[in-house]
Amino acid sequence: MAEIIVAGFGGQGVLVLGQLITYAGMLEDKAVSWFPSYGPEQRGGTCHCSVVVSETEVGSPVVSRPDTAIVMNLPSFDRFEPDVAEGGVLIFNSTLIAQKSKRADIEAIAVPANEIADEIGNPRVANMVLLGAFIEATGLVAMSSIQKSLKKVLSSRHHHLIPLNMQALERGRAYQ
Amino acid sequence: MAEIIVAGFGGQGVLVLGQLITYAGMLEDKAVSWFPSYGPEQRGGTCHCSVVVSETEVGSPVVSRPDTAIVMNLPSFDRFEPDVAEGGVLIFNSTLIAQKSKRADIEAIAVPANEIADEIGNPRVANMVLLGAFIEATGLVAMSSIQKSLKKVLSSRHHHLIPLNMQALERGRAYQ
Amino acid sequence: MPKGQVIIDSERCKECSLCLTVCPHDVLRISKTINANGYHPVEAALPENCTGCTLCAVICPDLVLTIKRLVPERT
Amino acid sequence: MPKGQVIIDSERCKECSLCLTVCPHDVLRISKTINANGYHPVEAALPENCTGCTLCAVICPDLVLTIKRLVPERT
Amino acid sequence: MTKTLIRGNEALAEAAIRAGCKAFFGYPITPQNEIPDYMAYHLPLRGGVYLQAESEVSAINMVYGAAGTGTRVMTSSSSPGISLKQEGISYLAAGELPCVIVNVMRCGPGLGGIHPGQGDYFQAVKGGGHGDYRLLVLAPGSVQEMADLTTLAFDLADKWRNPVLILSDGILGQMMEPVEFSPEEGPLAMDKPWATTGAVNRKPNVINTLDIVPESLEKKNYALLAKYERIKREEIRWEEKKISDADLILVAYGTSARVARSAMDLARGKGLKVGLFRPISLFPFPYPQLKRLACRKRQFLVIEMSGGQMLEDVRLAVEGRSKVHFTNRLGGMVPTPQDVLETILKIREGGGPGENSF
Amino acid sequence: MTKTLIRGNEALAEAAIRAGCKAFFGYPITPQNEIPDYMAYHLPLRGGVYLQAESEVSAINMVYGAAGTGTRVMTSSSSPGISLKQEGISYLAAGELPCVIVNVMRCGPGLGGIHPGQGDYFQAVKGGGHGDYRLLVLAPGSVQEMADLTTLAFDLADKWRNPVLILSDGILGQMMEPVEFSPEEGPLAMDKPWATTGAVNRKPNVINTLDIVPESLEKKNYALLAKYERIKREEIRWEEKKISDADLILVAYGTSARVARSAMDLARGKGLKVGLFRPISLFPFPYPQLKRLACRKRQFLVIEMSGGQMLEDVRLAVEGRSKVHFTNRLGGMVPTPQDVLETILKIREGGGPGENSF
Amino acid sequence: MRTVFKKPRAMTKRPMHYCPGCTHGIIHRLVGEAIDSLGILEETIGVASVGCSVFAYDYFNCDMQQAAHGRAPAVATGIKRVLPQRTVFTYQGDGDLASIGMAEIVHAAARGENITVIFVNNAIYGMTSGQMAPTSLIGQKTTTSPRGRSVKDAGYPIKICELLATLEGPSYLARVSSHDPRHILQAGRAIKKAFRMQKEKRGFALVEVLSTCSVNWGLTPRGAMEWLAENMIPTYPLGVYKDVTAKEGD
Amino acid sequence: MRTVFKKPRAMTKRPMHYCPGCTHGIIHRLVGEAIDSLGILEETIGVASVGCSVFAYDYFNCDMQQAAHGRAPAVATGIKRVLPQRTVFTYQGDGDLASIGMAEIVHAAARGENITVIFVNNAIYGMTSGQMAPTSLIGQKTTTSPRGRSVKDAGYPIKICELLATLEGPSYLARVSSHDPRHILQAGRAIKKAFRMQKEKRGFALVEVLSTCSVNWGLTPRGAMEWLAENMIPTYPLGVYKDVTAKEGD
Ligand SMILES: Cc1ncc(C[n+]2csc(CCOP(=O)(O)OP(=O)(O)O)c2C)c(N)n1
Ligand SMILES: Cc1ncc(C[n+]2csc(CCOP(=O)(O)OP(=O)(O)O)c2C)c(N)n1
Ligand code: SF4
Ligand code: SF4
Ligand code: SF4
Ligand code: SF4
Ligand code: SF4
Ligand code: SF4
Ligand SMILES: [Mg+2]
Ligand SMILES: [Mg+2]
Repeated sequence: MAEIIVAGFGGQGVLVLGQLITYAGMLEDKAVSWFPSYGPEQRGGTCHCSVVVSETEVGSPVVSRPDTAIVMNLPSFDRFEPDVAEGGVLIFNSTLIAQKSKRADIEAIAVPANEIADEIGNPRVANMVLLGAFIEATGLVAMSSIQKSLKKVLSSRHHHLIPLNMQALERGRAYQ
Repeated sequence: MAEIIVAGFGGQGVLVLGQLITYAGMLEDKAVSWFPSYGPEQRGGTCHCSVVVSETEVGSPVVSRPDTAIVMNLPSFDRFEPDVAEGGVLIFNSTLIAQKSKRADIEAIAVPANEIADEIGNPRVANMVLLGAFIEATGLVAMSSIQKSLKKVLSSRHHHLIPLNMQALERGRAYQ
Repeated sequence: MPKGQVIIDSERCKECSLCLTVCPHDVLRISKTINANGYHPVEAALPENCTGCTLCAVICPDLVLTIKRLVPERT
Repeated sequence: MPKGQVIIDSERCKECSLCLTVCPHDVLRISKTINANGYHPVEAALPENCTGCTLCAVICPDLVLTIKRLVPERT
Repeated sequence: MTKTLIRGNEALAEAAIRAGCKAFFGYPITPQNEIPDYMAYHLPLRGGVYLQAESEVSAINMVYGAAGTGTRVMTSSSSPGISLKQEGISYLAAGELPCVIVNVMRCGPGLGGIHPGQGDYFQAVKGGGHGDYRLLVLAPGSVQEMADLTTLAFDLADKWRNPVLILSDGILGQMMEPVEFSPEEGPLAMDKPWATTGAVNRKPNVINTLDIVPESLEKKNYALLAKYERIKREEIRWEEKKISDADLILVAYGTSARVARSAMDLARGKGLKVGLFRPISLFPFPYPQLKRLACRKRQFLVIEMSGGQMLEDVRLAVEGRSKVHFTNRLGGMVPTPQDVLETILKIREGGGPGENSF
Repeated sequence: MTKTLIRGNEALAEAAIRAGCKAFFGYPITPQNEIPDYMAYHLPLRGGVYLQAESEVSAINMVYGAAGTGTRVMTSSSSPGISLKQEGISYLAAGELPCVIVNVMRCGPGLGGIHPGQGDYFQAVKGGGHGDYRLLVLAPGSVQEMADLTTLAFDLADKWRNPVLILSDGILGQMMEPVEFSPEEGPLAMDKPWATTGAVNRKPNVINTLDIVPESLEKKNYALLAKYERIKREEIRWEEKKISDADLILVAYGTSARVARSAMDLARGKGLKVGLFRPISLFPFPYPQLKRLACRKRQFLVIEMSGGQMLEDVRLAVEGRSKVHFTNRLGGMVPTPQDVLETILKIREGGGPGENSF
Repeated sequence: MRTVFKKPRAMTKRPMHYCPGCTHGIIHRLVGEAIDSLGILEETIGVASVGCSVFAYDYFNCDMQQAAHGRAPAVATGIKRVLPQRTVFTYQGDGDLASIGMAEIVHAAARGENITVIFVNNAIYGMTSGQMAPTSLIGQKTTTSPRGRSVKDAGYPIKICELLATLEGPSYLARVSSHDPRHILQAGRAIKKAFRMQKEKRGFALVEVLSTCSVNWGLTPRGAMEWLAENMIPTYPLGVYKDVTAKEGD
Repeated sequence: MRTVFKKPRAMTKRPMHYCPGCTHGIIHRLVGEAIDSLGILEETIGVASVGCSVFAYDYFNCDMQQAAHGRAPAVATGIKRVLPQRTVFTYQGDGDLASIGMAEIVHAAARGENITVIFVNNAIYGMTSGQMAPTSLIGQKTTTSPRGRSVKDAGYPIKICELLATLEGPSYLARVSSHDPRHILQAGRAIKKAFRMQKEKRGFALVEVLSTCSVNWGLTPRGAMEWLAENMIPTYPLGVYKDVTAKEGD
């Protein structure tokens, strides 16, 4: 069972990132769940979601000790770094997080996601860069599943962006 | 313990009749209760009340097998005659009820209450005539207690009618 | 012969007297009889005066009155 | 010396840009810095132009701006 | 002291005024109309405020506003109207606002009828509104108690900063009995530092039931639950009659308890060892007191004008150690002592209606 | 069949449409907004009617009107909004009108918070409204069940002429899981001769909850109670996991049951004989099934996101034959499997939180 | 002789429970006559509200629903939305419509819900024995305004037609009276028109009928008719407050 | 230099949770300024309603109560009746006041309840993420009117000032806007007047402030200001709808 937290500012695409992993897990016939945190604010503040991908039925969909945390901004780094399970993975957006992990018992992977996204030419795909890094680090789902998921999760008017997204994913995988 | 039902058309003064017995019982340091039946109609139909006068605490204030029933109109006669307890008393207004009781196991007292009231000069004291008959038949409360109760139960703007009421009471007592 | 006729369903009458007030020809009055609900129902005191104008029925709240008329005219 | 002065509580600013639009003298602009809430707060680009007219503060929804003025005049 | 012959609803209203109730917000509904009518007449003459609200929903929220200022305030209604107040009651409990709510129960469900009932027990004691909250619930059994428990209700409300519900019924509301009233309270020396009365020489007060931070809302929730536990320890009230030698104990509250008492007398008259246990506080329910009585040799007979609601609490108390029987009347019908006696006799013959089936 | 990854609220809405729901009346409230949003978009395209009511009170009464015509109709809300519907719910039950009501529970009391909770159990199963009535109450435990139990709910509502409440929570409403939907029903062949559809070639029908003659209202009340007894016999639903050898049985519904399942797996991983009992129908509650499991050698641990509500029903079932423990989280906090495991371990050490005190 | 007046087909034979002289009975009959004259009995579904007229379901010969207090417009909306071809009407008192049911009536009107509302304004709560209504007159004594309704404590009478006339939804709003035959006949025409508006799918129509409650006003039936004419009409002027079919300058 | 603009004393220092550019913040400040200028902070009790502005209790420096959704006028009535010398105001959104709370606002107005109501009309349900409000415009797309609000399905926008102006209770009713500094200053004057009316015991006063919800309208803060001016004002004309202190012919 994999328990994942994805966190960042609203607008950074953390919910979609989580949904892509969930969808891919489903395509690979695993039991999956996705759960967004929700607050009263319509804008501002950070947001996150819990993803569980499991061989057996999913119990609680609320992840409190993630195996993997993908964090896209500093407040999320501060909040979720301590929660990552021993031996777990912390993937973070080093463009916005000028910090190192203080924990020795986890694997911390810094990915300059916004920089890479800017290089590709679209800052909005920083989340895809991190997803690429996640796949590379955990091997939880196959790239092909993610590719299929993109078609389902992105609304059809964004389908023309799929190649760009794939490019970002590949860059994230290749990074390190 | 005495359990009494007073019944008649709305406007015949059955609720007040019941209250007078209740009040008098209270003045004689008995445990008492009074309970009106209530329906959705504001006018029309019959109405009745339950009165309990007891040496000990009153249990249910709803009388279902009265020792005494005082009935002022025909529908009430029909409804309550069968309920009177064996050996009980049925006092009825024979002016409006041209019937005899079919029950041999109770004492049925016919009082031409409206006639007598008309004689006194006020048809509205027919209820008092029946109350007089009730006191005579049951001796449950003393005339003096009833007299005191009249002051409490009648609103002060009707106090000038107390002598008339007393007269009706006496006529009821004397009848038979 | 009267021009109109008022038919009274006495058991429905509640003795409210509204019909009396509006009858232009004093056809109706409260009777001495008593119905099952304890009311003195309305009766036609002067049936021959009735024009069938329906005013009494129009104001009666309890569907007591049915009206017939010789020459039907629109109200 | 400028007639007015705009004092900015950058941590409260939410980068909504409403103040910019209404400033008649282009005093304000969005800065490159980022505050704790992730917003680029407003800064005074041309403080010397400020007349202390308060329009920016009047429209700012977040009590970011305090205004001082040399010759107080009623708005 | 002199006794007054008075209707239950009026006794309750008079007692409220004497207890320092200074505001009443209500909406008409049978069979409790004598309460607002009495208040409308008397409250303005005795320094209080009466206002007929546009609905029960408004009335309970007016109570919220007035209670938030620390004023002793009351509302009353009957079953359907109490249902409409459920959101507001949950708010009052969450805001820990002292106030008195009266339910003169009629029969339901739906518009039901206007005759007496006891079908709102669950709503009253388990919480008809949302979330984890409890009301203190007092069940008068006489017109005297309509008065006395109202006095108590205002004191308990202030003591616990909690709404108190008086669960009465159409019989207790409509009937007359002799009552002795407590003397009228002088101006109350209330110390309610939390009340919103204008922030003069102090920090602003806030009456609020919202907390969107789960960690901190949870703390408040646990604090509320802890308060309810203290209430359970301190505020249980009940009455026992001829319990010691009884092998059958009747359990009933309100009007049903009066019927049960008469039935007990009838049964004792026949030499049967029957006792009566009457819960006066329905929350807190006298679980320990009933539990103590439960044993193999004793049986219980619960009497309600409902489908069997308090029955569950009796069963929770007894926990299978005694057999629990049940008898009831519904729809505005009131059980007669004879009815109950018959049930008692059946139970004595080893039969009886038995436990409520699962 | 293909699976769709979908939010619980949307799965429920889609399932309702497939089940022939032709009208939805609602009012916005978090965390159930995806239901009205979905309905607003899809229902008009699929032959149904969507209307945003001016309030929850109006919404439930619109449901009453539409249900009275025999149309499959639904409303949804969350805790405070459900409290406002209590009068209407009592009317629907009294009028025996089939309809589906959804409560995506948040935490309370009062305005509380917008995070998930289970504090409305009592309100749902004992009756938050007045009078003696019961709803059929179904508690989904997954997004798949959000869909499946909705399909079932419409069928049960029609079968029993009774409102059915789906008691969900903010997690089940907001989370996504893969779902397989039943195919869409064709036009329903409904036989509802009681419905008010216009009295064409038949006597007029009346939908009514009033009866002011106690004798006849009592008959109706007993008939309703008899229906509920039949429902208790026929409609109990539950799930058991690893019960046979268990000496500790976790009892939980909805989201708590998911947490409990994870905790059970953790405990089994440590060699502890822990099982899970998940009530799916909360009314009728699986009393007999739980009762059968109760014995000296077994203990129960109830897990809720409430102050201890279903706990009472478990204690009613067990009747003192087993020890019943309780653990909870409140205020929008969700218990973690680790939390529950710790409680399990304490119980195994002979400690544990013990029964809810009286 | 021809029968020129008899019980409408749309009404049952059942004697009504109203107090002697209560104008609810008259207004019921006017509704029945309107239904008869439009020939819509079989397609009509009525909604009875909570008040003295709650038993309306016993008196009309069409399908009926009995709604919770104040919620008749919501219930009617529920019916009408799923059966748009049916004729749906509510029959509501002033406590029901103007007090507890204010939100429901305003919103049904604002939505232009295609229903017909018969609003019986007797300036009091009849069924619950005479409490003040939002429409009680200034100075009127009721059980909950024992010293007369005062503006200071209870504010002003609410004029429903005037209030709803500000909304765009209603197609027809009229205030009529039931205190004498002439006004009753006029009321009948207004009620019929309000049903016709629905048939023509013009949206929300409401007729406010000034009505008596002799018992709770403490007057004889005749006295009540006079009191209505003398006291209610000045506060509640009769007339048409909205009519989308009226020609400009009508 | 003299400080000519700063946070009003009646407001706390707490940063507000509103979305960037949300005019709730501006309207809060105007209320704060009115309280400051009348010097009534210590005697004021505010009532926050359920909507984005529910946290108003954190932002005002006076005693505050948080009311159930739609019931702020009832809560305010409860307070005002027992503390008639205090100044009581409610702050309500359009969902709160014009939808679920319709009965409460109409009745508080009809009673002439001596309170001040700040009514923030942003033509949408902000807090619950953008559902249709009774004040949403015809054609406006919201999550519950995904194809645009249609008259057929959802009826007409409700104009609160116009509706309440038919009642005798209100002393002051005005509609103002918050979309540019000139209108904001005007809004401030109206709000101050509405408080002054209460001090002078003139009864119910309400100011409807047209407001934005850029997030749920799907616009930038600036775009929202423009949308308000261009679309809302034509439906909701600005102006004073009632003023008992205004001289004839004013
Ligand atoms: C929720 C609820 N509140 C109150 C009542 C009690 N009640 C019954 S009828 C009525 C008012 C009747 O007045 P009105 O609507 O004016 O009708 P009328 O009897 O005058 O014709 C009230 C308050 C109720 N049945 N339900
Ligand atoms: C009884 C109840 N119903 C619904 C809700 C959910 N709810 C919260 S805020 C809101 C409406 C907000 O809209 P509005 O009043 O216009 O305020 P805005 O957020 O737009 O300022 C709703 C429906 C609730 N909290 N309580
Ligand atoms: S029809 Fe006309 S004339 Fe005849 S009785 Fe009636 S009112 Fe009188
Ligand atoms: S109006 Fe009708 S009910 Fe009244 S007296 Fe005449 S006939 Fe009888
Ligand atoms: S005070 Fe006037 S001139 Fe100065 S920054 Fe603000 S808007 Fe511009
Ligand atoms: S208006 Fe205020 S919050 Fe918006 S950008 Fe300007 S200073 Fe910042
Ligand atoms: S109480 Fe009034 S409204 Fe009701 S039936 Fe009697 S007279 Fe008519
Ligand atoms: S959702 Fe709309 S109303 Fe609410 S804070 Fe954001 S912009 Fe303002
Ligand atoms: Mg009325
Ligand atoms: Mg809004």
